[in-house]
Amino acid sequence: MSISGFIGQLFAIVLALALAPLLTGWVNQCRAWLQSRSAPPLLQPYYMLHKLFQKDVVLAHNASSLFRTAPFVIFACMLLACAIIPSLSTDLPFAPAADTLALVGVFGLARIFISLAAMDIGTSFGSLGGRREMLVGFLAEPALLMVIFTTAMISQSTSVATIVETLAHRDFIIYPSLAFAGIAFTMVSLAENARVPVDNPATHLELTMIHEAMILEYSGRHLALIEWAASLKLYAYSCLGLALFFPWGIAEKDNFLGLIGAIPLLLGKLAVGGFALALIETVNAKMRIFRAPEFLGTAFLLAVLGLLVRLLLETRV
Amino acid sequence: MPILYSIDLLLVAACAWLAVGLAGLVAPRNMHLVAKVLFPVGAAIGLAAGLEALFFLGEAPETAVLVIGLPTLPFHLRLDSLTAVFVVLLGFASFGISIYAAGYFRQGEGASPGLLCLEYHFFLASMLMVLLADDAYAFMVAWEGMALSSFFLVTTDHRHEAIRRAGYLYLLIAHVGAIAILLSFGVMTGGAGDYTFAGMRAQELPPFWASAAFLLALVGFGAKAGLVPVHVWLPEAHPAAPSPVSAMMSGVMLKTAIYGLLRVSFDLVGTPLWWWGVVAMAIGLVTALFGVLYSTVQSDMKRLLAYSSIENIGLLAVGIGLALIFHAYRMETLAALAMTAVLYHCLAHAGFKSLLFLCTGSVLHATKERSLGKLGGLIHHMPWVAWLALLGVVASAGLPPLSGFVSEWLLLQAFLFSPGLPHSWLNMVVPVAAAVVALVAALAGFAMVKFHGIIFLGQMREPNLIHAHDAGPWERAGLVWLAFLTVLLGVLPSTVIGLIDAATQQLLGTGLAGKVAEHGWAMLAPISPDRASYMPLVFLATIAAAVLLGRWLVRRFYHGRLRRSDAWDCGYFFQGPRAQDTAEGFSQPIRRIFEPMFRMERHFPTVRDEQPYYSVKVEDHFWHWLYLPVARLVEWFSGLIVRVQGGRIAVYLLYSFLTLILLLLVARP
Amino acid sequence: MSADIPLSAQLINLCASVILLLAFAMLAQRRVMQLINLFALQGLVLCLSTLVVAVTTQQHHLYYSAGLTLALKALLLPWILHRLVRKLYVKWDVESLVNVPTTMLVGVVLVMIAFNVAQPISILSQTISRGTLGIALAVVMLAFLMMITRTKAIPQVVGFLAMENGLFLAATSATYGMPMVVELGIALDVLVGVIILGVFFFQIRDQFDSLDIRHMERLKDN
Amino acid sequence: MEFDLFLVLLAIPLVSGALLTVVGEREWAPNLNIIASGGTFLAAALLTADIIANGPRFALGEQFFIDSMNVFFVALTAFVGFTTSIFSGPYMRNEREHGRLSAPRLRLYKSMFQLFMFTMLVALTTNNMGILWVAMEAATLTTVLLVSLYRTPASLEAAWKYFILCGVGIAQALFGTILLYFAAERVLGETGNSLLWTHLVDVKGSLEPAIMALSFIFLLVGYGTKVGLAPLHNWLPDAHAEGPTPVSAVLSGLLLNVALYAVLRSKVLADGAIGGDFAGNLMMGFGLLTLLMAAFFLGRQKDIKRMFAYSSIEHMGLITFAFGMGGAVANFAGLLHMTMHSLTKSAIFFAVGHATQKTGTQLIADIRGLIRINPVIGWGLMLGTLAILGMPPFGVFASEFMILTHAMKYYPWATPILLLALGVAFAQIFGKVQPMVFGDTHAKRLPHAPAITPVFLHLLIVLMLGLWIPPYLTRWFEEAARMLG
Repeated sequence: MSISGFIGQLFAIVLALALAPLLTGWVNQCRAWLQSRSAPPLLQPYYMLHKLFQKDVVLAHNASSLFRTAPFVIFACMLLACAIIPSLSTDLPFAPAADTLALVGVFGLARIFISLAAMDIGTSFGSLGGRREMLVGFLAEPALLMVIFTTAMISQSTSVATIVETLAHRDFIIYPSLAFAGIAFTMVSLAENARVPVDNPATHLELTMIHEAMILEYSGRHLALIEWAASLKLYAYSCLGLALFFPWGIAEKDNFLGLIGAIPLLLGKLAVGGFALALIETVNAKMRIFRAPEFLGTAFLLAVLGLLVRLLLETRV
Repeated sequence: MPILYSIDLLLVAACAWLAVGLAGLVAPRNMHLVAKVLFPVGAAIGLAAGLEALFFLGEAPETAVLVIGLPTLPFHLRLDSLTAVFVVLLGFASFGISIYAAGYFRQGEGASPGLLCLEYHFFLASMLMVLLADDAYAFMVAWEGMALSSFFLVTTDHRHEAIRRAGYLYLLIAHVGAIAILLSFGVMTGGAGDYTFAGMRAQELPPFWASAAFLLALVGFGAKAGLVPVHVWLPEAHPAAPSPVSAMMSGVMLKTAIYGLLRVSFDLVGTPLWWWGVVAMAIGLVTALFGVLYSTVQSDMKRLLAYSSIENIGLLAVGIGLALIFHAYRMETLAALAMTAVLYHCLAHAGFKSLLFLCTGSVLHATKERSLGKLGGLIHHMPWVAWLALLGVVASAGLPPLSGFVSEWLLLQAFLFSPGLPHSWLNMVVPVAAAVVALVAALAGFAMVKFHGIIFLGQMREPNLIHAHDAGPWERAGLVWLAFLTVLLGVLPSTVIGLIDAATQQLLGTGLAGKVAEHGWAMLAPISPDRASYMPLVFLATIAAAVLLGRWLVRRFYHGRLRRSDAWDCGYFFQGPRAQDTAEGFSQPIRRIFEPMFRMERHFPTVRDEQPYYSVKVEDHFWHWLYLPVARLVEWFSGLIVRVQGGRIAVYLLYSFLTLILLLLVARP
Repeated sequence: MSADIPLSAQLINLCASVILLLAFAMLAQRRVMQLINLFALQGLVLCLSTLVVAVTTQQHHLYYSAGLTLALKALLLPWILHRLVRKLYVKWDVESLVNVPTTMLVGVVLVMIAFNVAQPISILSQTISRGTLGIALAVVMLAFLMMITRTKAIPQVVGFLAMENGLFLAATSATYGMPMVVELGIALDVLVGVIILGVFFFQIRDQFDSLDIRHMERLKDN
Repeated sequence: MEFDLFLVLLAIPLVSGALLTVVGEREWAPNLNIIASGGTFLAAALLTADIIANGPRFALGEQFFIDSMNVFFVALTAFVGFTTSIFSGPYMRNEREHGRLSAPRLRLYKSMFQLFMFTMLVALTTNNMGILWVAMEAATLTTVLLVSLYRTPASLEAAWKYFILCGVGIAQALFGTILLYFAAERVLGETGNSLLWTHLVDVKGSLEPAIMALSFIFLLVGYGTKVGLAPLHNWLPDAHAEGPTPVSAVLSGLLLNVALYAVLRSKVLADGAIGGDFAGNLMMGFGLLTLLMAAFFLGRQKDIKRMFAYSSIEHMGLITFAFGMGGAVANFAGLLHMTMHSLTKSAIFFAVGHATQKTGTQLIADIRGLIRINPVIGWGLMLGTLAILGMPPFGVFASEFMILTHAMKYYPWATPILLLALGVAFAQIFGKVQPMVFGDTHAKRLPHAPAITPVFLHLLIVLMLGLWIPPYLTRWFEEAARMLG
C-alpha cells in the first residue's frame, strides 16, 4: 500500500462525500431547466443536509433500535461503495476488500436495512415502500450482476480496478456486448436511484412512491444521513457507469499527476452524466408500479443477452 | 503410533450420544435431568467431536472394522478429510442446537422428555455414523436410523393430523430415497458383490452403469436433501418438528445428503462424465428458483425457512454440478473453486439456517404462534432474538460481510471462469445459470426481509403479543454460538478455506489453500488478487468504523436530541396494526410476477359479502403433477388386484386348479 | 393294448376305468344322497383294485391297505355322511349345477391333460398297473373340478374325499402303496378331517341357516 | 440320553395337549399351557445345543432326523410357541371376560394349541416325507379348529375356506409325495426307506428327472398353498383375521415357515435330480408374483390383522424368491429372513392383539392413538411395523439387504420388481399404522394387564440380529444354507 495510494483513497472518499450532494443538486437543476421551471440553487442539497442535521429527531413511539441504527449502516454502506469504485484512480487500497460482486452485496445490504427500517414503524406506507423496494431490488440486483459479469468476462477479473484498467487500455475494439450491458446498466441505475420512470423522488404520491414511502418516518439527522446516502448512491452508480463504460482518464497506480488530471475530467463526465439523467427523467413518464418488473426484467434480459453476445461473438475459440 | 486414533474418538462420541439418549429413558419424566444435564452433555460431546474432526483435517485417512454388522459385511468405518469437514459441521452446529434445546424443551409438549432425549441423541449418533460409514450396509443402517429417529422427532406432537401426515410423507420419501441409494451402491459394486466403499472405488464402471449409479444417487440423496421434485416432504416436515429438531434437520441432516452425493460422485463412482454436472446443475437451478419463490409466498415462518432450505440445497446442487463439469474436463483448479464453494456453503447454511430456525423456536415459545399474519413488533420484547435473527437473515440473503456471501461469491467466481470449458454449448449455458443464481440470491433477500420484517418489526398484529418474552439464557447461548459461527465464517474465509481444503484436495487432487494462503489470512483471493479478491474483515471494519464515526461526528458537530411522537404516515389517521402489510400482501408482487409457478386458490371479497374476506392459498404444482397421479395409479392397480380376493371359494379353488394345470402344461425342466 | 397284458393288469385297468367313470358320474350328480352312494362305490372299487394288486404282487401291507380302504372309504365315511345328511335335513338338497354338458366337456379335456402329463412317467413304471397313474391324476382333477362347481358344503366335501380316492389309486397303482405308517397317518387325517367337518356342518347351518356355501362370501377385499 | 431329549420335546406338547383336554378350563390351565410351552422350548434349546455340539442324529429308528437345518426351525418354533403362550394367558382371560369365549372353548384352544405345536415339531423333525405330509395335514386340522374358535359366521367362513383350500392344496402335495416315492422306489427299491429324507438325499442325483419335476410341481402347489404363495393364498388373510390373535401369531410366525420348510426339502431333492434352475425358477416366479400382489393388496385393507396377514404373504414371497435364487448367500438370507419374519410378525400380532382388545375393534379406522392408551403397546406396534417394513437397524433389513444385493448381482431384472413391491408395501402399511399409533383417543383400560414382554423380547432379538449376528448362529445358518444347496 503506497502512500500515494492511501492519499488517493482518502481523497476519493472525501471527494465522494463532498461531490455527491452537488451531483444531486446538479441533476435537479438540469431537470428544472429542461422542464422550464426556475431551478433551485445548485447547493440546495447542502443547505438541506445542514438544516436536517440541526433539527431534532422526531421518532415514532413504535420505532425500535433497528430503526435508529439503519441510517448509519446505510450511509456506511454507500460510503464503502464510493471508496471502492475508482473515480479518479485505480490505485485504491480498499479496492481488494471488495470486488464488483461484493459491491453488489454492499448495495444489497443497504437495501435490506432500509427496507427493514421502513417496516419497523408498522405504518401502511412504510411496509408498502419496503415491499416495493425489495421488488425493485430482486430484479435490479441480478441485472447489475449480469452487467458486471459481462465486463468481468472481458477483463477476466471481477476486481473493479482491474476491469477499469483493462477497459481503459484495450486497443480499440467494439464490444457489442458492452452496448447491451450499458443500456441494462442505465435502466438498473434509474431504478436503483429511485428515478423516473420507476420512481419519482420529487413527489409523495402515495400510490406510486417507493423510496419516499420508506423514509416517511425519518426526520432530523437520520433523514439527513439517508438523503446523503442517496446522493452517495447516485454518485457511486455514476462513477461505476463511467468506470465501466467510459474509463478513459482514470489514473493508474503511482501516477499522482494523473490523479490531479483526473479531477476535472471526472467533474466533466459527471456533469454530462447528470444532464443525461435529467434528460431521461424529463422525457419519460412515471410507470405504473407493476410495469416496473417488466422494465427491470427487460434490463435483466438485456444484461444476459449482453453476456451471451460476449460469449458468442467475442470469444476466440 | 497414537494410542487412540481420531476415528476411535469419534466412535466413542457416537456411543456417548447413544448413552446420553438411553440415560434419558432412566427417568423419562424428569425434565430437569434431561434438560439441564443430558442435553448439555450431548452438546459437549458434539463440540468435542467437532474439535477432534477439526484437528484431524488434512491427516491421512483412518479406517476401522467393527464386530457388528452382517457376518459377510461387518461395519467398515473410515475417517478422511471429507468426512471430517462434515463432522465439524455436525459437531459445531449440534453444540449450539443442543445448548439451545436444553432451554427449549418444556414439560407437556408432545412426547416425554426422556423419549425426546433418546430420539434426539440417536439422531445425532446416526448422523455421525452416516459420515463415518465405509460400506453400504453400515451406511444404510445409519442412514435409515437417521431417517427413523428424525421421523419420531418430527412427529413429537403427533396429535395434529397435519403433523402426522408430514411425518408419513417424510418417512416414505426418505425410504424411497434410501432404496435408490441402495440401488446406486449395488450398481457401483459392478457385479463384484463387494459392498465396501473400497470395493466400489476399485471398480471401473462402464459409462452407462456409472451414469446409472450417479443418477440413482442423485435421486436418493436428492430425496433427503429436498431437490425438486422429491422435495415435497421438506416444507411439511421441517415446520412440524420442534424448532431445535427443525434446525438440526435443515442445518445438518440435509448436509449429510450433500455429503453422500459428494462421496458418490467424486469418490466412489470414478471419473465423472460432463453431462452429470449439467443434470445436477439443471436440477439445482430449478430447485433453487422453486424454493426461493415458494419461500417468499409462505405465511408460516417455519415453512418459509423450510423453502429457503430447499433453495440453498438447490444452490449446493448447482455448485456440485459445476464442480462435476470442471472435474470431468480436468480443470481441477476451477473444480476446486466450485467444490470449495459447496463445502463452504454447507458450513454457512448449517450456521445461519439453524440460527433462524432456533429463532423461530423462541418466537413460537414466546407467542405460541407460527403464522406470520399474527406476529409483528417482537423486536421490542425480544431484542436478543431479533438482532441475532438479523444476522441470520443477512447471511441467508447472501450479503456481505457474513457467511452466506462468501460461498455465493465463490460460486459466482467459479461461474465467471467457466468460459474456459472446451465445449461451446456449455459455455453458453453456464453463464445463463449464473444469471439464475443471481436472481435466486436476490429473491432470497426478499424472502428474508419478509421473514424478519413481519415477525420482528412493525406493530404487533395481535394484542397478546405484548406478553412475549425474550429467549432464556440457554436458548440465548445457543443462538449466540450459531451467530458467532455465522460471523466467523463470514469474516475469516481464508482461514476456513485453509481448513476445509483438505477435503477438496482429497476429492479433486488439488485445492485452493496454496493460492489462498499466499495473500494472508485477511484476504480471500482464490485465483489471484488481480482477478478477484474479497477482504471481509476490512469490509466489516470499514462499515463499523463509518457507523461509529458518523454517529460520533453527528453528535459532535450537531446534537443527539430526540423526541417521540406518533408516526407521520403521510397524515393518515388510521395507523392500527391492520394497516401494515400482511404476509400475503408482502409477497403479492412475487405471486403476480411469477403467477404460472404457483397453484393458487384465491378468494376475493365481493360487494355483496356479509363478511368480506380475502384469502389466498398457494399449493405446490408437483403435488398435482407427480404425487397425486402416482398415488392414484397405485390405488387403481390395487383396486384391480383386490378383485382376486372376491370371497367366493369356488373361484379360489379355480385359481389353485388353473395354477396347477398351467404348471403341468408349461413348466418343463 | 396288446394281448400280452396279464389278467391282473387288465383287472386293475378295468377298476381304474370304473373309478374314472364314477368320477364323471359324481361330477354330473345333483342329488346329495346319490353322490354319497357313488362315493362309496368308488371306495369299493378302489378297495378291489388294491386287492388285485395285493394278490398279484403278494405285498402284505397292501392287504391292510385294502382293508383300510374298505373300512374307511366304502363304509365308515359314507355312513358318517349319510348320518350327517339325515341329521341336517339336507337329504333332498339339489345342486343347481349349471350346464352339465360343459362341465363334462371340461372334464374330458382334463382327462386328456392328465394322460398327457402322466404319459412319460407311466412308461417308467415297473409296476403292473402303470397305465393307471394317468387315470389317478384324472380322478384327482375331476374331483377338483367337482369341488369348484359345487355350491353346497357336503358335495364339496365329497369332492375332497374323492380326491383322496384318486390319490390312493395313484399310490397303489404307481408304487404298490406307501409305507404303512404313512397310510395309517393319512387315513387318520382323513377321518379326523371328516369328523371336524361334520361338526362344522352343524355350526354352519346354525349360523347361516343353510349349507349353501354361497352364503360364505363375506370375507373379501373388493 | 439325547434320545430321551428328543422324545421329551415331542412328548411335552402331546401329553400336555391331552392333559389340557381332560382337565378342562381351570384357574391354573393357562399356567400349565405356559409351563408346557416353556418346557418344549427348554427341550428344544437343549436339543439345539446338543446338535451343535455333536452333529445330526436319528431318532426313533430312522423315522426322525435332526440336523442343523431343522433344529434351527425347531428352536424358533418352540421359542415363538413359548412366547405366544405367555401372550395368550392374559389375552384369553380378557376374551373370556368380554364374553367372547366360553370355558369349553378355552379348553379347546389350549389343547389344540399344544397339539398344533406337536404337529409342527413332528413335521420339522421327521425324516419321512410321508409323515411330513401327515403332520402338515394334522397341523391344518388343529388350526382349523383354532381359527373357528369364536364360532361367529365370519370365523366359520374363514375356517371353512381354510380347510377346503388347504385340504385341496395339501392333497396335491400328497400326489407329489406319491410321485416322489415312485421315483425313489426305482432307485432305492422296495426297502421301505424310499420316503426317508436321509436316503433320498443320498441318491437324489439318480432320481428320474421327469418324475421329480412333476413331483416338485405338485409339492410346490400343495405346500405352497400353505405358505400362502399367490394365487394360492386366498385362505390366508381370512384365517388370520378371524382367528384369535395368538393363533394369527403362530400361523404367520410358524405355520408358514414349516410349510416353506417342506417346500425347501422338496427343492433340495428336485435340484439334485433335475439339476439346473427348474425348481429355483419356479420358486422365484411364485415369490415375485406373491410379493407384488401382496404389496398391492395392502392398500385396500380395513382390518388390521388382515393387513398384517397380507404382509406375511408378502414376506413369504420374498423368502421364496430368496430360496429360489439359491446359493449360499441367498439361502442364508432366506433363513435369516424367515427367523426375522417369525419373530417380528408374531410380535406385531401380540401388539395388535392387545390393541384390538383395548379398542374392541379390528378396524383400522377405529383404532387411534394407541400411544396414549398404552404407550408400550403403541411403541411395540410402531417399532414392530417399522421392523417388518425393513427399517434398519432391525434385522429384517439385514436379510432384505442380503436378498436385494444378491438379486442385484445375479438377477438384476428382478430388482425393480422387488423394490417396487417393498416401496408400495411400505407406503401402504405405514400409512395405516401411523394414525393407529399416533393421535388422540378415548379407549378404556383392560381388566388384565397385557403381557408385553413377548413383544419386546422378540423385537430386541430382531434388533440385535440386525446389528450383530452371533458367530455360532452364523455358522449354524451357513451350515443350513449349505444343506439347501
